[in-house]
This record gives sequence, C-alpha cells and structure tokens, in this order.
Amino acid sequence: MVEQTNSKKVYVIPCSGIGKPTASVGREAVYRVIEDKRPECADTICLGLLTLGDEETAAKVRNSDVITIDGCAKDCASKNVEASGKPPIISHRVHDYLKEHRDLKPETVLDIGEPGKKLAEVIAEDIAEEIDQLQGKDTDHREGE
Amino acid sequence: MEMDARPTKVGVLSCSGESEAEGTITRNAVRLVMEKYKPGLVVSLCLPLYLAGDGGERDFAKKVPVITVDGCEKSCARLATEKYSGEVESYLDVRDLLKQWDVTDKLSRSHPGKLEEELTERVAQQIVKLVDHLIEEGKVDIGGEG
Amino acid sequence: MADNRTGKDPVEIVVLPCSGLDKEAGSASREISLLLSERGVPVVCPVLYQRSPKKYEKELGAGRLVVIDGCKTGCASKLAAERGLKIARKLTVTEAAKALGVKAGKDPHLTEALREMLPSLAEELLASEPTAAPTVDGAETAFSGAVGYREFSVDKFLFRVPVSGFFFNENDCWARVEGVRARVGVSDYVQQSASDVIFFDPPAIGAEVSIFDEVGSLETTKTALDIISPVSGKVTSVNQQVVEAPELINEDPYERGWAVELELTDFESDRELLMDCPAYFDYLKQKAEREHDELYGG
Amino acid sequence: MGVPRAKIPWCPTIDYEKCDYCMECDEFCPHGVFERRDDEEKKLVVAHPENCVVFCRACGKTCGPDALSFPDKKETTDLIKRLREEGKDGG
Repeated sequence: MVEQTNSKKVYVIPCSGIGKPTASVGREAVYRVIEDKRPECADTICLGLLTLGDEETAAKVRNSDVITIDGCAKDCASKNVEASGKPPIISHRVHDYLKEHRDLKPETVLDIGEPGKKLAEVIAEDIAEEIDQLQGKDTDHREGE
Repeated sequence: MEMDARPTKVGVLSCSGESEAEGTITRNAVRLVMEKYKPGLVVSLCLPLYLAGDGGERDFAKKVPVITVDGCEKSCARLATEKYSGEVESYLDVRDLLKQWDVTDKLSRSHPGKLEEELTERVAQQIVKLVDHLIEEGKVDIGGEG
Repeated sequence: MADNRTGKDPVEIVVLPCSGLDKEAGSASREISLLLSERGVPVVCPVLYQRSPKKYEKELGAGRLVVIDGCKTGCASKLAAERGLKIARKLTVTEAAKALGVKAGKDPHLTEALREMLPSLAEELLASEPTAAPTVDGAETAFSGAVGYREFSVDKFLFRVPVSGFFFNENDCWARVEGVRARVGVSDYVQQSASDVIFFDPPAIGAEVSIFDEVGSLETTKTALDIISPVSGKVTSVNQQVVEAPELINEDPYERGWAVELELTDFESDRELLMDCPAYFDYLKQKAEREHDELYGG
Repeated sequence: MGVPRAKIPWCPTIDYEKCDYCMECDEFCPHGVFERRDDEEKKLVVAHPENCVVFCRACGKTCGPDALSFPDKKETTDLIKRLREEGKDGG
C-alpha cells in the first residue's frame, strides 16, 4: 500500500560551534540522522555557506523543511537559517535535552565521550521521528517495511 | 597590517564544514592548535557567530591578525573574514592540501578514523607554521604571554 | 468572625496569619487578620489549612497571598513555603512593632501600645502593592528601570557591567537594591566562564539569609556553582522564569535573569563589604585578563 | 573587601581520612589553590590559600567523599568587619 508521502528532502542543520561540547553533540546527532537513520530523505548543509548567502544553499533551505539543532542559547543555526529567508520548521537546543537527561553531559569538544554519544542518540531519534511526520510517513508502518 | 599596540593574540577562523569530511578535519585541527600547540596565543573564532553573535567576534577579528582555514574551495572562512572584519593574514584550503598530499581515500565526516586523525594532525602542523610565521614577522607580541 | 462585609470592594488579597498563642505578637497577628476579614479579605486558618489544604484552594488561587508572622520564627511563611505558595506581601509583627519603637510582650496579652497600631498595619497591608513579583511574568513596577552598561572585552569576549544601582561581592554575584528590597543574580563574567546554565535550584521562600550565604545554586554544561548573596535578608520570591528557562541567565544576567528577591535586613553594614559598579568594573577587568583561559573550557 | 587577603583565613581544608585523590577539586579550581605532590604521602595539598576566593566553596561541591571543609561564613564576615574597624581606628 503506497502512501502519499512528501518525498522532498528534509535538511537537518547543526550549529558550527567549536567552543562548546554541546555543539559537538548537535553535530553528532545530525550525522546519525542523515547517515544512519534517514539517509534517503535527510541531508545537511554547511551553515557557514548559508551565512555567506551562497545562492544554491539558500535555495535548498527555502524549498524544503529545515530542522535545526543548536549547541547554546545564541541559536546561531536557527538565526542564520531564518536570516536566509525561511525560519526552520522545528528548532532544537541541546540544552533542552540536557535538562531531561542531567547525567548525559558531553565531555570535551574533541571527544564528547559516552554520555555525549548517548545524548546525541536521543536527539537523533527525536529528529528521525519528526522527519517521518513531516513526510507523512506513519512511523509504525515505516518500521514494518 | 600595522596596529597601534602589537596584538598578543592570533585569531584562527575555521569553516564550519558540517557537510564535508574536510570540514571535520578543519574544525578539529583548529581546536587542536588552540588546545595543544598554541594555548593562550591562538583564539578560535566561529563563523555563524559573526552574524548571530553580540559583535564580540567581529570586533576581535579586527584587532588581531586572522588566519582562516577552509575545508573546500568555497572558502567560507576567508570570504566571511574579508566581508565582516577585514584582511586575512594567511589562509589554508584543506581540500587543496589533501590533493598535494595525494590523499584519495574516501574520508568520513562523522566517524573520523586513524587516517582522518593523522590528516588532522598534519593540517594542525600547517596552521602552527603559519602562526610561527606571524611571530617571526613580529605581527604578534608573545612576549607577555610566554 | 463578623460577616458584615463593608461596602469597600474586596481587595483581591487573601491573608494567612500565624496562630501564635504563646506571645503577644501572635495575638496581634490574629487581631490584624480579623480587621482584614471585616474588610472582606478571606482569612486562611493555618491549623485547618494544615489538615485539609483543599478547603482554601479557591481563596488561595484567587487572591494575592499576604502572610502575617507574629515573630521571626515565621511559622506562617514557612507553612506557605512548604506548600509552594507565592508570598506577595509579608508582615512580621515583632519587626513592625520594633520599627515603631514598641516591644511585643512575652505573654499573649495584647497591650494598648501594640493594639493601637494594628489598624494602621492592616491598612498598610490592604493598600500597598505587593513586595514581591506577584505573578510568573513578574509584571512588577520595582526593578523595571532601564539599566545602562559599561563594556570591556578580553579576546573575543565582551563583558558588561551596569553603570549604577548594583552592588557586587568578589564571587561575582550582584544585588540590585531598591528601597528595602533587593534582587540577586550572577554577573556577565559568571555566565560566560561557567557557560550555559541548564538548572537553577532556588532557595526556599521565607529563608533567612545573611551576607555571603548561598541563595540557590546553578548547574551549567560545564560546572555547578552557588549564588553567594551579597546582602542579608529574607527570601521573598524566586524568579520562576529562570527556574523554567535557566538560559535566561546567559541571555540577560542583570535584568530578566535575576534569580532571587529578598527583603533587606542589614544593608547598611552589608554595603561596607561590597563593591559598587565602578569598583566592580575595575575588579572584573583585572580578573578577566588574569583568568581568561578559563573562558575557553571545552 | 578593604582588608588584605592574607589576613582572611579562608581556604579549603582537606580531610586526608576521606580524600581518595580523585583530583576533581584541583581540576575544577580555576585559581590554582591546590597542588599535586605525586611523590609524597599527601598527593594533594592546599598550596595557595591566598588564591582562594573568599566565601567560595564550589570545589567542595565537586568532592564525592565530602573531604573538603571551610571556615564558618558568619565568623569570617565578623572577622572582616572587625579588621576593617581596626584598620580605620589604627590609622
């Protein structure tokens, strides 16, 4: 039974922070989504390229749903996506997940450690489900395939 | 780029490069230089914070010599610095470096392995060379910092 | 209890007096609540409230809570704190009497000297606007004046210090003083060196604090630290917005990111141990330059 | 606070019965109060008490076995006030 799905790609964009371990967690989560969990319908872009106004990247963002994951309250990912013309449809912050999982604090920028990886996994799972909802796929059905 | 008092810091701006394997190498190399090779001298800057930040990054980049390290030919770090802060002292293009070093293997952006770590270390050494060059040229005063 | 509600429209407050029967101040507390009930103010009986809180749910939900403690033991405010009630206005009879040169007696008999001041104390409770931020959104007239800032930067970090109205201790915590009240929070330096705040564990409302005591603690992505109060006083309210969204401390450490509000008890002598804004600006400039590596923790 | 830091007795005291040398406190403290002595019997010492920020007890919070203690805050405040008075009259 083929469902009517909106097969357009969803862009999942982390912030580019290199000063905070929480930013590294955001990136790890995005890689897990676009490489392991939903490789066929999710991808990412370079935030720097978008910040500079690269037309090709800006077009990708404008014509598809975008989910951002920011590593701190400065919200560079969601702010820069919004500045490019369309706000993200969903924006996450690593902190909100840290509040729910007080024990999963990432260790360092270069190595988030086991707790950081577990936190990234939790975030990646959420984003994967959001992508399914955005694409009109019923997640249970999808597992059954 | 002459300045009134000689600056005591060097700004190194890496591209964010989330979608490219060279981006991961670039970011990690800059972090390595800052944490391990030139602590207290090299300050890492963050590109999107240029726009979203409170101006601290942009003002700082105007006051110190800036080296940019880009992961690919798009040169976001270099273009952004020229656009928002001013001249770039020197810059690196990691994709170009890898070509020079005849690296043809497929690199991973999310699971950097032994090869990626080795390349990160080599890129970090290149950055250190550029920083030392600035010191020799007297563009940065490391007297006080030590 | 007299039921003749006076013509005056009932001011939307509800009063929780202590039921002290051992000392004069307790009797005074009860007497004031009777005066208020004659003006249409609902009164919560502390003993009955302990046994069946449901009974006063409506009144406590509708009005702004006024607590009357006979003495510094503060049974009524402790009861309110245990039940997580937000205290809008508080009166401690022994303190109010002392301020008017009257010493409350050791036995429950109500002396003339104390009795004659009760109507004015009751009136004051009815008339005055609440001492604490009454609601979550903190629509509070006090502490709403604009704050000017001075800035300095170390490397790429920008630090702001208010121009006036704030006092600081060496633990980089501030107290913004207005009249007998003060709000306490942490400085821009703390929020940058400790990084992003993910938890604020507030102190108990009604807690007695002397200068340099801890008033709540913060947990950030990097560390955990206590807020060290620059002033002595009693905790009258806590910023609920920061409890729910602690990152507010990073975004606006001096204004919306205030943590705790206190009723000052000893500011004159506290003041001597504190730095004013210009002094803290110089102190922080040296400290930030000396310890800026700490800002780069990864 | 208007009193030379050296005159204020404020710094952590290590209870070596409890301390397990996890070094969390030393890693935490940005002011370099502690110093490690790997080759000595007491592997961690309070080498620079004068660097400790008066009334700060943050390192105590990082100590699992609760081996760090501090002077009483009230007494320290009163001492500072007394020293300030003496400072004024003694002048």
